[in-house]
Amino acid sequence: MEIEIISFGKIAEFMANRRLTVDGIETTAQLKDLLEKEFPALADIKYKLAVNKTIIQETAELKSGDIVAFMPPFSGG
Amino acid sequence: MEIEIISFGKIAEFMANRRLTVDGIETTAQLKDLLEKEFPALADIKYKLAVNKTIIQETAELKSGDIVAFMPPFSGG
Amino acid sequence: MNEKKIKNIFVSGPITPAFIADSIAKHSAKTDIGGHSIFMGQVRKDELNGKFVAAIEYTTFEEIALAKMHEIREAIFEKYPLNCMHVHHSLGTIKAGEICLFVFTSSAHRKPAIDACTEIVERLKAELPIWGKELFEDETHQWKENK
Amino acid sequence: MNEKKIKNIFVSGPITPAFIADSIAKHSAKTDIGGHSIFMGQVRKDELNGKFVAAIEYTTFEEIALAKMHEIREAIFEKYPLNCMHVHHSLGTIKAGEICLFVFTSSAHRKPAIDACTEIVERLKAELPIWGKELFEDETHQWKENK
Repeated sequence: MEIEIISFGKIAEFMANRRLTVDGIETTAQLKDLLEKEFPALADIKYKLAVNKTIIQETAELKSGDIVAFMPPFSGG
Repeated sequence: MEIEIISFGKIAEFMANRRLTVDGIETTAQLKDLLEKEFPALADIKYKLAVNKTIIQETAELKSGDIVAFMPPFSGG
Repeated sequence: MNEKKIKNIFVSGPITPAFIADSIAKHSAKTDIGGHSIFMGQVRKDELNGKFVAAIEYTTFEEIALAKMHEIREAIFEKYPLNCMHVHHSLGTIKAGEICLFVFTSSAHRKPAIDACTEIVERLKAELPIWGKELFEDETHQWKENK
Repeated sequence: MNEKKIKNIFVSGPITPAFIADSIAKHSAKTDIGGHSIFMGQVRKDELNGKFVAAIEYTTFEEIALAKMHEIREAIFEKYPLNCMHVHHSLGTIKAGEICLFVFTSSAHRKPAIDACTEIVERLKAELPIWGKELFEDETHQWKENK
């Protein structure tokens, strides 16, 4: 299936937005594992995920066409 | 002895500033009693006193020339 | 108490948005400030038995008020790591909708600015000899009391 | 959630004192307001190893930020008896000394305005996907993190 990855802040510095065609990836937890292997810097950041513009707190199921956002710690204000 | 009385807010509406020549008045408590008899409306107000520009919490001794301020509840801000 | 340090907090008439803007703008050179907290009191058009408050006329016992405010200022600077603190209170007739109190605190981080601002407002209302006479549209009045 | 109600809190560039003054002035017609509380965030010229922050560049995930702010707004109006609530946050490059956040609450009495303003600032900093990139004078940078 195809997943769109978007990233922000310092994550965007090493992991650009991209479309991934992945097999055997069914959850956000699996997606995180995959990307943390490809981008070791990601593993050092306490980031949050949003799936299709909604922030998720727990692991979520993924389906083809989903947009997953990788968001480093917020620093507004 | 001579005491100067100054008043503020709603107290000033019925008890104007004045100089009093009083005998047998030695404390602010006695002065209050005297003025509450002359101005019964004063007794209905939770007022504070200042002697010579310092707010007092307890009864204070008076001496000739003192300025005593009668201040109704504050309502600044 | 150092008499020279006593600031006059009183202004004649309402505090204008332009005055507030000017006060804010003056802080842009103070680049160690990270947070500003402001409280403004505005005269309410309260209703009493069908009559509306048109304005509040403020008077004070100025010498006591300024000495007390000086005391509060020292205590607040002692308690909070503030960069700046400004307090302005109107005297005279302030119409409904106009601003009669402006408290402005600044610090490196938000919490001291916010906490100091709140504490100044509380203490000012409780401790400063200032009186507000609510003037109704029909020229009657009643004396305001802080709760 | 009613899409039409979602307000845009983002402004490009710094929030100016004139903008703030204009916002304050607009409330003079709302004569049931007695207290206004304002919080402003200002960019600090922080030092790191002898280098100084010249500016912060703010970016956001706008759709999530606005939906989250809408949620916060609804919760705050539910919790406090407010007359008004305004929130503005800068995007883009904001220089040290400039204002990047403006939160403004108004109510009949001071306490709800003050408490709501503080809570909005806390929630905004914790929950809105906004990122600040601190730009040093030598063109290096570091990413800000809220505590």
